[in-house]
Amino acid sequence: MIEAQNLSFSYRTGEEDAVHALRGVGLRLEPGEFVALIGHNGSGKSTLVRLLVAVLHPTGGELRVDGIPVRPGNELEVRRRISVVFQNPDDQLIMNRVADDVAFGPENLGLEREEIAARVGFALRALGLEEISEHLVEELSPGQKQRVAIAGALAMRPRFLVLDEPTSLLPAPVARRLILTLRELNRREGTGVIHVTHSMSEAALFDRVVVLDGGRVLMDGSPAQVFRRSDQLREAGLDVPLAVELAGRLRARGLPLGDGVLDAASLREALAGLRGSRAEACGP
Amino acid sequence: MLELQRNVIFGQFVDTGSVVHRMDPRIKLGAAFVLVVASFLVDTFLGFAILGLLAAAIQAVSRVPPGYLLRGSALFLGFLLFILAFQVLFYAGEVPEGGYLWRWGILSVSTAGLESAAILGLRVILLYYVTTMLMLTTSLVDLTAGLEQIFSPLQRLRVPVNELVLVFVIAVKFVPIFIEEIERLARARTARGVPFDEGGALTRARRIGRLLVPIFVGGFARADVLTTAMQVRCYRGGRHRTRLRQLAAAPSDWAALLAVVAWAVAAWWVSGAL
Amino acid sequence: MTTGSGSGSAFGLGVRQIVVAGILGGIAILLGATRIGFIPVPNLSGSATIMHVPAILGGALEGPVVGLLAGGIFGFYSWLYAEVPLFKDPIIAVGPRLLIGVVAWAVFVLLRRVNLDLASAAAGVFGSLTNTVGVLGLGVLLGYLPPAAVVPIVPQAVVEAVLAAVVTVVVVRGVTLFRSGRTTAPEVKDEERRY
Amino acid sequence: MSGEPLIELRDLRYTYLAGTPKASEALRGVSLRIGEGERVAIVGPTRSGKSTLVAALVHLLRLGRGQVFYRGEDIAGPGYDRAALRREIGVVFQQPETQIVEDVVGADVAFGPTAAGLSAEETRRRVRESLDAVGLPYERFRLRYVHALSGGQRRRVALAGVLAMRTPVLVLDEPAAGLDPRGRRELLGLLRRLLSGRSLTLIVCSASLEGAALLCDRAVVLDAGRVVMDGALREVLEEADRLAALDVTLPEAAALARELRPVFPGLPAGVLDGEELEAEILKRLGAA
Repeated sequence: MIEAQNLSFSYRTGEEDAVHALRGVGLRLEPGEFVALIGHNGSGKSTLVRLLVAVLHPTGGELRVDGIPVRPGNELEVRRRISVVFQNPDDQLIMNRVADDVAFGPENLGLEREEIAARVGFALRALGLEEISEHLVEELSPGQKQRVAIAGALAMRPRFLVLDEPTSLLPAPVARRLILTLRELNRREGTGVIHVTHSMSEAALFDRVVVLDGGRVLMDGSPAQVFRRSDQLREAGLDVPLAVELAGRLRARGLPLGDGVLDAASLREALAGLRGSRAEACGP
Repeated sequence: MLELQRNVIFGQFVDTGSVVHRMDPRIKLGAAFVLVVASFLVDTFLGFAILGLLAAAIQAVSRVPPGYLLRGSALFLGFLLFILAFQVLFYAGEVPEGGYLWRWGILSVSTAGLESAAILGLRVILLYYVTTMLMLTTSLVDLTAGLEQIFSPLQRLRVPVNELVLVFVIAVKFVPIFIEEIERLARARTARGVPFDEGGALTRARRIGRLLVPIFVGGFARADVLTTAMQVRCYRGGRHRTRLRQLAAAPSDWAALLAVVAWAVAAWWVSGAL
Repeated sequence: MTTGSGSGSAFGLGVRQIVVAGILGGIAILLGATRIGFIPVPNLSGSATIMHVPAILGGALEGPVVGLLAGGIFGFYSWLYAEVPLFKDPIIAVGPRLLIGVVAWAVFVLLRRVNLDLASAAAGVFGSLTNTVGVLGLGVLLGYLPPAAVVPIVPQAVVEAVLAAVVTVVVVRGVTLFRSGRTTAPEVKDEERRY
Repeated sequence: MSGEPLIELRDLRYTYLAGTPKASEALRGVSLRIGEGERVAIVGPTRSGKSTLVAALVHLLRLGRGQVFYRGEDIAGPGYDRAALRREIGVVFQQPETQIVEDVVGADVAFGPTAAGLSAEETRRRVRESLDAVGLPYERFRLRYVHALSGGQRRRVALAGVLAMRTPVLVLDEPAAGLDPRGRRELLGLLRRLLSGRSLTLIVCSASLEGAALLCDRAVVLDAGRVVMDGALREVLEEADRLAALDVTLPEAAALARELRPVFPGLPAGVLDGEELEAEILKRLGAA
């Protein structure tokens, strides 16, 4: 479990040009949650990620991971529980061969060889990388490299997997497949996922959406709850998925579409229902 | 044009799947070490002839086409001839009576000079052959794994073996990334009218310097991310690490190493005894 | 930006030192492998190298340990792939290269307070000379070169030192500017200013 | 297209690292004619040959086979003035950092005009005009250090540097990749405004049709070094399934239309925004 209470962080604390990246964030994430963290550049989401893995330490308030406070001295205990994947795999993959890189984290924990092998096997399978486990990282596509990075984080067997904009450099279809893989992993293994993104259509695929703006939590709820406040989202520099926007417009035209529209699939269902009922109404 | 990778000979490992390729990298490194030492100790033609036979045997077993080996060595051979010419002309050792074939001031050509230059040439060719064959038959990944495991006992003496190998691993990892980056840089700048490969030496040095600034600045930024990435993956130095990949030397590998040692000792012994 | 274990001082071997040395070593390999580190000059060998510049920069900007390691990578690479017979001897290939960054660090630290460009240029020159003097010295000592062979290589050494100085100054300026956090350049007073 | 095209590519072939074990065919016979004033999107997945095509266009590589003609002249021909060509075709590359050659914003924008031999006065005028045009007000930004800018701002500096050359042809390689929604919206809005008043010939290369759809009216789709589709933007969008199979990111409206087709067979995917899609859906619901 992750608990943040009145969590604050500033760069260059106490100096004149201090930057207040987080200003009192309250957040509670239960084990196994599947969460999207969104916000435009500068909203504080990358700072939050760095706090979560104890690369930075709070300058105010409190952050606990499974009850362990994030502060100097506790880094290792925190990082055993939360693994992070950064935006550009080129800057975080270390070893030159896929399996070796996935093994890098477990090796640092000083685990037995059999245990490392089991974890690496598990992570490679979960991300569909078994076939290329002996390939060189440099020969892979950007999407594959990102999967290797995620497998490396997963092999740590963390409670939470934090993904810091892993999809921003990938084409939308590739990004979507990656998120579906994560969803599957979350369902099967119960690994909590915190996915940082600025794509709303990606956020729609998650159970819970946390919107950061100006270092504060602007919204926190299900995608449906969040997307309903489209004007506020736009103010925060974010987009509403077109499916949601379109449902709103159709609703404004008097079509009874309901609140459940989050993405293309749910819009399609709603419209199919509508069409069916109309066909009945006009039927023989 | 601007295909910088074209020139890259780094890590060009030709996988013929031969016995030599499949050999444990530690054994290959050990054998290479033995041959490097032998090249220093042996100083007769007969000794080098014996080592040459061994090289020929390795060549045959490895199935690396000799043409491939020779193709990259033109420049090396040119430099070698240059150095050997100097060795002969400036030979400063003892020259027996009547040993001079030609003499002019401090320059001379003597049989003793020719002989010593030839031995030096053979020695350097052997060294060249050993490293080149090592690189042609061993992937960089295997090479680094081998290096780490050979030296891992030193870790107990507080020599940071794992760390040193990791420096090399990171260097190797970034080479293709940087090549791609610098190709892009060179292209974009050429399109703006700043080709890096024109002009006099100083202009070029300045332009290459400016071309390298983003590589260095970007490199330091990448270093920050990678440092963080390693820390969040719980890296705390080599002492705490266990390893997944284990190298296994087959009995035949050991036999091969033993054969190389025996052969090298024989070459040395023949050299010394005669 | 990073905190916690392993940041280390300039003399320690922390995670950051490992990574930076690796990256600088990678740049040295890049310069050699793509041959852009060989600048054509009209002399015997036809080109002067700047492959040792990353080691110089490692020493100047990150301390002696990073300089030493980056030089070590350069040396190891040049032993494996060298086309110059001298470097096929691992002692010559690696030994002097370890010192390039250390010398550059000492010179740079000594002169930094006087003037940054001067310090960079001097680090470039002395780092470069460490390389050539070390390599040629060992070459003579170990019997690969007769002492007289050093003479035609002197102009090469001078050219390489000058080029290393030029590249070091340009890169140190760029990196220092980047790290300074300054956002705005001073106004240009020149009448001919184009912006 | 009438008369002679402005740019003509004839059977372009290029193998990257030809003759080495890493050889890969980047272009396998691309022919294309682009008329003056056309706005063409060249889309395709990663490694489909887009970047190679851009490089070929301004002669940054030597083609294995095929020719590039600009205003009827072969740009690889002997004596062809390639420096002049690069003053005609301005390229904004994918990562703007790669093409910024000076530390200071103003100096970088002035670089091209200075190199082209323009007077200090004219150069200054162009720097002012281009910086203002890309939404980086001249007075505030001319002395800023490039490294201290955000990614989006740097992209604008790169664009200003090209605009200052007043090239009749503008090539944008992945103009919006990596920007957040706000940055992307701003940049695309800016490009639309820039284009509205001019008779520029525009070529946009991207793995995504999302931004390109706002700027272009013709789309050329590349796959594995070949042209697999070429036509009016809307017609190409109609083949949404084929595009999706190539991992090309569709404009959001087109992607949504594609998903809604099971409910409304024949729903056009060639829609560019939500309003059009809404109208189409209403039309169909009305009919039902």
